[in-house]
Amino acid sequence: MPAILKIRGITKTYPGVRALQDVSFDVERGSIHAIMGENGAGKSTLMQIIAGAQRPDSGTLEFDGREVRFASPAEAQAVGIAIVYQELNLSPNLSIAENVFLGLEPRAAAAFVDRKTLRAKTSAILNQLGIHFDPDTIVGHLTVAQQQLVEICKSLVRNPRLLIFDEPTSSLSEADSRILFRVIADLKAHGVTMLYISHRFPEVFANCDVVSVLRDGKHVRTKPMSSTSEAEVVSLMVGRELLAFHRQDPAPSREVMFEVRGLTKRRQYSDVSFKIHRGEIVALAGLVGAGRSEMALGVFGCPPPDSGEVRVQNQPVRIRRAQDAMRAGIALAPEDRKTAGLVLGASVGTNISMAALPRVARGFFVNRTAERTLIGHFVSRLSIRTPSYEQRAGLLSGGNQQKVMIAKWLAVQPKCLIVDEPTRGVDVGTKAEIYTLFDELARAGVPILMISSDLPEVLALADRIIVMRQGRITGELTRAEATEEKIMHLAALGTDNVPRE
Amino acid sequence: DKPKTFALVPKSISVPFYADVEKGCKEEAKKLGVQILYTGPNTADEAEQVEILKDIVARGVNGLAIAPMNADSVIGVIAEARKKNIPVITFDSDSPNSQRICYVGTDNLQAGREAGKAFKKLLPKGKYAILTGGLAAANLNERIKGFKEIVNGSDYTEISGSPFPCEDDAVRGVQIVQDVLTRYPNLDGFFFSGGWPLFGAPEAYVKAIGKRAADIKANKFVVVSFDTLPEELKLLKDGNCSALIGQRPYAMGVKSMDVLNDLSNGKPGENVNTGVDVVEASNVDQFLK
Amino acid sequence: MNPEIASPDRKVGPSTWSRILAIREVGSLAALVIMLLVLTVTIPQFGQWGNLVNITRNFSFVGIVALGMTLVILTGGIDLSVGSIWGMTAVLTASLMSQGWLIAPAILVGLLAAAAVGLFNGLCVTRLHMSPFVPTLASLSIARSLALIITHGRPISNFGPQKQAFYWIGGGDIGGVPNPFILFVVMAIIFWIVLSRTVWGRRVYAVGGNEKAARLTGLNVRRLKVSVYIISALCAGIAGIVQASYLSSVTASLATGQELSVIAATVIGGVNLSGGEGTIFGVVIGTIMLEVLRNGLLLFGIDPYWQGVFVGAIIVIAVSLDRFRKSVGRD
Amino acid sequence: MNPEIASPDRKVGPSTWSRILAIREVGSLAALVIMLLVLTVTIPQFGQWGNLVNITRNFSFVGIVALGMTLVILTGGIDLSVGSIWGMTAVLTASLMSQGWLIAPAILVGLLAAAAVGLFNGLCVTRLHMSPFVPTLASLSIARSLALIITHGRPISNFGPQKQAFYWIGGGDIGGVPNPFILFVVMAIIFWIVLSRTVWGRRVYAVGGNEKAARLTGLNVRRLKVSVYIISALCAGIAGIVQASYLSSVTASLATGQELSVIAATVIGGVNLSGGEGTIFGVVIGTIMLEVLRNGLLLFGIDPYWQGVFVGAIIVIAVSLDRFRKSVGRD
Ligand SMILES: Nc1ncnc2c1ncn2[C@@H]1O[C@H](COP(=O)(O)OP(=O)(O)OP(=O)(O)O)[C@@H](O)[C@H]1O
Ligand SMILES: Nc1ncnc2c1ncn2[C@@H]1O[C@H](COP(=O)(O)OP(=O)(O)OP(=O)(O)O)[C@@H](O)[C@H]1O
Ligand SMILES: [Mg+2]
Ligand SMILES: [Mg+2]
Repeated sequence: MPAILKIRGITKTYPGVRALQDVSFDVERGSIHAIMGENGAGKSTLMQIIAGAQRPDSGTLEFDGREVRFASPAEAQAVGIAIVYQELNLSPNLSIAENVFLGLEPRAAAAFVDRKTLRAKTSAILNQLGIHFDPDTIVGHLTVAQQQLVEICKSLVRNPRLLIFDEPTSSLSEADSRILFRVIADLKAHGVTMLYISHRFPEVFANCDVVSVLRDGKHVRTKPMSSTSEAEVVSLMVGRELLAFHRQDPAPSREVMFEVRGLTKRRQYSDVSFKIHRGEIVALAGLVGAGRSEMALGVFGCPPPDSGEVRVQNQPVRIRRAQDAMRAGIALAPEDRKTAGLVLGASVGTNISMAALPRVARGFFVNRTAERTLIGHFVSRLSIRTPSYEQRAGLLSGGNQQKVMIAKWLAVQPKCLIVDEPTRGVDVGTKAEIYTLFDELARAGVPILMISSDLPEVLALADRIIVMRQGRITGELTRAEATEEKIMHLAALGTDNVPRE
Repeated sequence: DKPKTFALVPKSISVPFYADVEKGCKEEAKKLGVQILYTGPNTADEAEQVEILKDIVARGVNGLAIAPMNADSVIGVIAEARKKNIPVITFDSDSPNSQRICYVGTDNLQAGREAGKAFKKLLPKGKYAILTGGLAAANLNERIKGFKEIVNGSDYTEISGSPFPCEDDAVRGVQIVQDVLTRYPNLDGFFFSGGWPLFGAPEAYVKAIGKRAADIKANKFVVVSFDTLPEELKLLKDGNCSALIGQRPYAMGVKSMDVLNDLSNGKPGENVNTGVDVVEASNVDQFLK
Repeated sequence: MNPEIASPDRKVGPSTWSRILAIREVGSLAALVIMLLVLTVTIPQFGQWGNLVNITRNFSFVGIVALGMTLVILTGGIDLSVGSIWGMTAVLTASLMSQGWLIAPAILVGLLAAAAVGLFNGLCVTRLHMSPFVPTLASLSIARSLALIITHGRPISNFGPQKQAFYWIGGGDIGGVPNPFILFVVMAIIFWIVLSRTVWGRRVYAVGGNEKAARLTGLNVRRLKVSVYIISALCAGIAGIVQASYLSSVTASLATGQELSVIAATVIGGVNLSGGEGTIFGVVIGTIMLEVLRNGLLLFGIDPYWQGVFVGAIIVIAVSLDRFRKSVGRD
Repeated sequence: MNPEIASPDRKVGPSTWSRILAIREVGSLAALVIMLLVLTVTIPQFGQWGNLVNITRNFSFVGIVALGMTLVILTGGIDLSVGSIWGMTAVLTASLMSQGWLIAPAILVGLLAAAAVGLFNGLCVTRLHMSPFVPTLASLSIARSLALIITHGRPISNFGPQKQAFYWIGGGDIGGVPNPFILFVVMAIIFWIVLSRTVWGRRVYAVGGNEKAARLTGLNVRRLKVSVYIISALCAGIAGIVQASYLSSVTASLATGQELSVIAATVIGGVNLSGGEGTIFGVVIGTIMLEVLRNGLLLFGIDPYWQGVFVGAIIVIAVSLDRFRKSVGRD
């Protein structure tokens, strides 16, 4: 098959970082082409170059047989290239319809927006995805996952011939991801070429035809999916074999380290109760909007629940705001690193030490040596790829930003750790690293509550799995009894009776 | 029946000069048994002044005295007031093209000439600078015009950059005095068209003239300023300035009330020149009471 | 299919009360209505035709400029130069007419000069990536200086051969309704329609909501931003010309410091200074509120030294009402 | 552990040149140095001790207030009330002394009044969730009005029994260096250490960078914000008192409009108005630049009508230099 896109010798350097180095490969027309690589390997940078959002230092792109040189995203769109960025790019103050058709607004007369058509066309595209939002809903009121779906709609209406997905599923639940895969299959049937980035191997192998691997900004290899294996791709990515992570059963303990009793907040979650014992990692599973994140924030006092009790090591703690929770030794790494987790404009080092400042301070003053030691420890422990500790966090690759956020919360040495989607956008190698860390922490007696929509991760790491649906706990499974199907049933229907067909 | 109400609108209520006008008119109003509506913009703003005047005319008063920021922009509202049979006079600054009945206040051109005479008497020739409030203030420009009518010819040179505007701000006034003396250490004279650095920053002013203070006493450096507020008189007494040209704000307030009262009783009114005081080292004790 | 996402089943139907509270401007509108009621009841002169004509004319000048400012603030910017542009345009147009120009070309040149300052602001923001504060502060200084250079400190009150016609623009009325007010209403309606109905208007909101997203979507963010600064400058220029005509004489200090009043009207009307949020209706209310406040304090005969205290207190109370609405409406 | 990733192996060593350019303040510092060089070379009087003393004293007042403003802007806020607080505190302290109070209690009461206004600003922002523009604008109006009420329009120049001692505070010098400058330098150093070295200072940046993240990090965002508004008000109060002492007479209009100069100094010094970015060093440079500019134009004997044009142009050029640095440093 002829190539629709020829990438030739692309090089891109940021201050202190060579993001891409002489990358060349072809993308076949009508294929779904996976791009894989570690965090910071240069995947997003390459995609941004193809989409016209960045300009390469050198190298050329050939699209549809003609050399192209995009000065702006608009020019790339004009030739039929659309992209779903890794980070959300929506105007929170506008409606879904306005966001989806931004730049392509249907016009009534002259300069006026044809609002009827706008709404109808948006409904149509939403229906095509099988989601039934009101097109007039203000995007700021949606959850991250819902916004991600809107992003996807936005790229679809541009009728692209080449569509780029940069980690589209990182904030989608399993169920929502399936919607996306259906759309992808549909687009492929219509001859659309796709570039697909993800750190989730199963979906890549299930959906893609070809994979290109990047390592340290260089193109390593391009192979048909059918002639490669997960292990081979991993070793191409990291340049060595990875040890599989395997969590051993914890020493059985009845000592309750962390407990939540009857936590309730009107319209968000009600009567949530659970315990975590010494050494345990408990996962909280559920679909988008199940109220898991809200509940976790409630435990952290942001905002505090209407009723219910939180106990740390059997001591009730009164939590009205984050300070109270932190004083009780609770740490919460939130779901959305961009808005709630990091100060993107501040340096990597500042972000890592931010929550733990009192630990590295003498009186009012920050002890800068102690601070640097602390930062250095986590940068190497979590393999955070940054040219220096002074680099602005917002300039790191998505996965590295996520690692900075995890580091920030590990640095406080919590008595109880809550992590919300901790490995969103993190590559396989580092994932294993993070799992090992959690494992060690749990063994050291820190109870861990992990909210995750990544079922393989839940199954690999959790000793117990609690499932929530519509703000309530619908069931609990031990590691031994848990399967993906059972969890999905509890999450979607509230029962774990897997029907036999 | 209800006592009469007269309104008095200065350019801005935060200018010290008008505080004395206010005092004068309030004391006179008590004597006459009339009420006073004293109001004006917080900072000098010609459009806001017109707005306030319009409001007063709409509200209705028995007489109106105005110190216009801009002589011609009040023409319309004065006409409106006259149509409603409200007698209108101007004080402090005039609006000659309007239907105001008369003007109570200083003749600024004449006062400027007085300043020029005092200056010329002490300094027969030399290099001088002028400090003014805003470059667009009509009454100050009149004073400068009058001053220059007297102080002109080949004996005098005005330094480049003059007149220096301090935006009616004492701090900037002092800064300008400092900077000008730095640049022209041998300057022979200074004319202030208003007393900002003197009444607003006396000690700082004394520091700013620094060594030149001795020259003032010896009439080798001449500083003539407008206004005769107590702070300024004290500086003159101590030999830190040469002469002061004083308007009579208190009298302006009193006379404005008298004229308005006459007018509202159907008597005719005519221009009142409240005159100026020329205060020099010789007669300063008279004014320092 | 995922029923959880599909139907927002946990959504509770809003009550009528919270529906009303959900309208953005209810808070400021309520504050305004209360003020109007109090004034009408306690001061007989307040409701008189003559006073109403004054009020409407007075807020029209600030109002016209606030419309343009709204666009700038919606894109996440700020324009400190409006007061100076206002003064500069008034002085320039007046000066041209006093040199014998006819109305039309004099106004045209005045507005072109205003637009040039707006263009400068816009280019500094978009090309030199300056915080909008910096170039508009520079323009504040430059435009005022130009006004001084034009007048050389003298008031201009001779408006040339067509002066009677020119006086009518700002001083006249149509059926008793003052012209500046009519102009303001017409402009407000146009701005309202443009912002809420046109492609360009929606893009203004998009840029203010998330500039990066707008750029990545292929919008010409630069051109849009430059255009809002030009419009803001033009609005200031229009206000200047109309006010010059109304005052029938101008000095170089016209409208000094008015940028703060204009921004205040905008913000009190609920426009979010970080961009993307706010409506023309709110700005109109904010503008009216400030002027009614000023007028009311004067009619009440409040000691002028105390007026500032009242103005400040009422601004805070009015805006609190709005916050109160939001917090109730949110629950 | 993966050493390849741990040590940033793809790091491209920055050249010395780009290292220098990477220092935030290089742009504004360069602009300042150029200005100083031009002035020293062309105007002999510029470098004279007397002139330097004047300059340093002059910028110290704005500088002191800019330090407090920096904190507010770093948290993402703005304080428009500083000019009025400055005037109000000066007038209040002076008036108390003229009634026979001693220096210490008069200053204390003055500063308490300033702090009260700051507290009001802070509470409106944090408790009533107002845009900082609104309550500080209200305070601008209220504090100025209070100053007018205290003075009733008259200057106060009788500073009571201890007036000679009081004059020394702002008018005196230590070894020829004017006291206000010494105070400014000491305060700048303290602010610099606090911002860069203390836990509290770090938190100020965090709140400005991402308020939500800061809250979720357990910072007491409200208390922190209230405290910066109080500090800003106190700085304005200190400037007012020291300036009153230097001037030896105060009127109610003292420092009217100075909020714009203060904000300008801050922004020209590279502080980002949306919060989280900026340094005390930059602010000091910005402050000096504005005053040197004013002084320089006067010494040059520039036509006063044209001065505004120069001020505006040089502000834009100075800030452009900074942008230029950034764009070169970035590449
Ligand atoms: N604007 C920028 N400025 C400086 N460095 C950048 C910038 N954008 C990306 N980088 C750096 O370039 C490298 C490649 O980043 P990129 O985002 O392409 O990685 P990625 O492969 O997408 O990683 P991830 O899987 O974590 O998303 C990283 O080291 C990153 O820190
Ligand atoms: N069906 C729905 N449609 C729209 N919004 C919903 C729906 N259900 C819940 N929400 C909103 O979603 C939020 C709760 O989602 P939350 O993020 O707590 O769930 P979660 O289980 O953590 O989901 P996620 O997988 O996205 O992390 C609430 O703000 C709620 O208003
Ligand atoms: Mg990426
Ligand atoms: Mg969640």
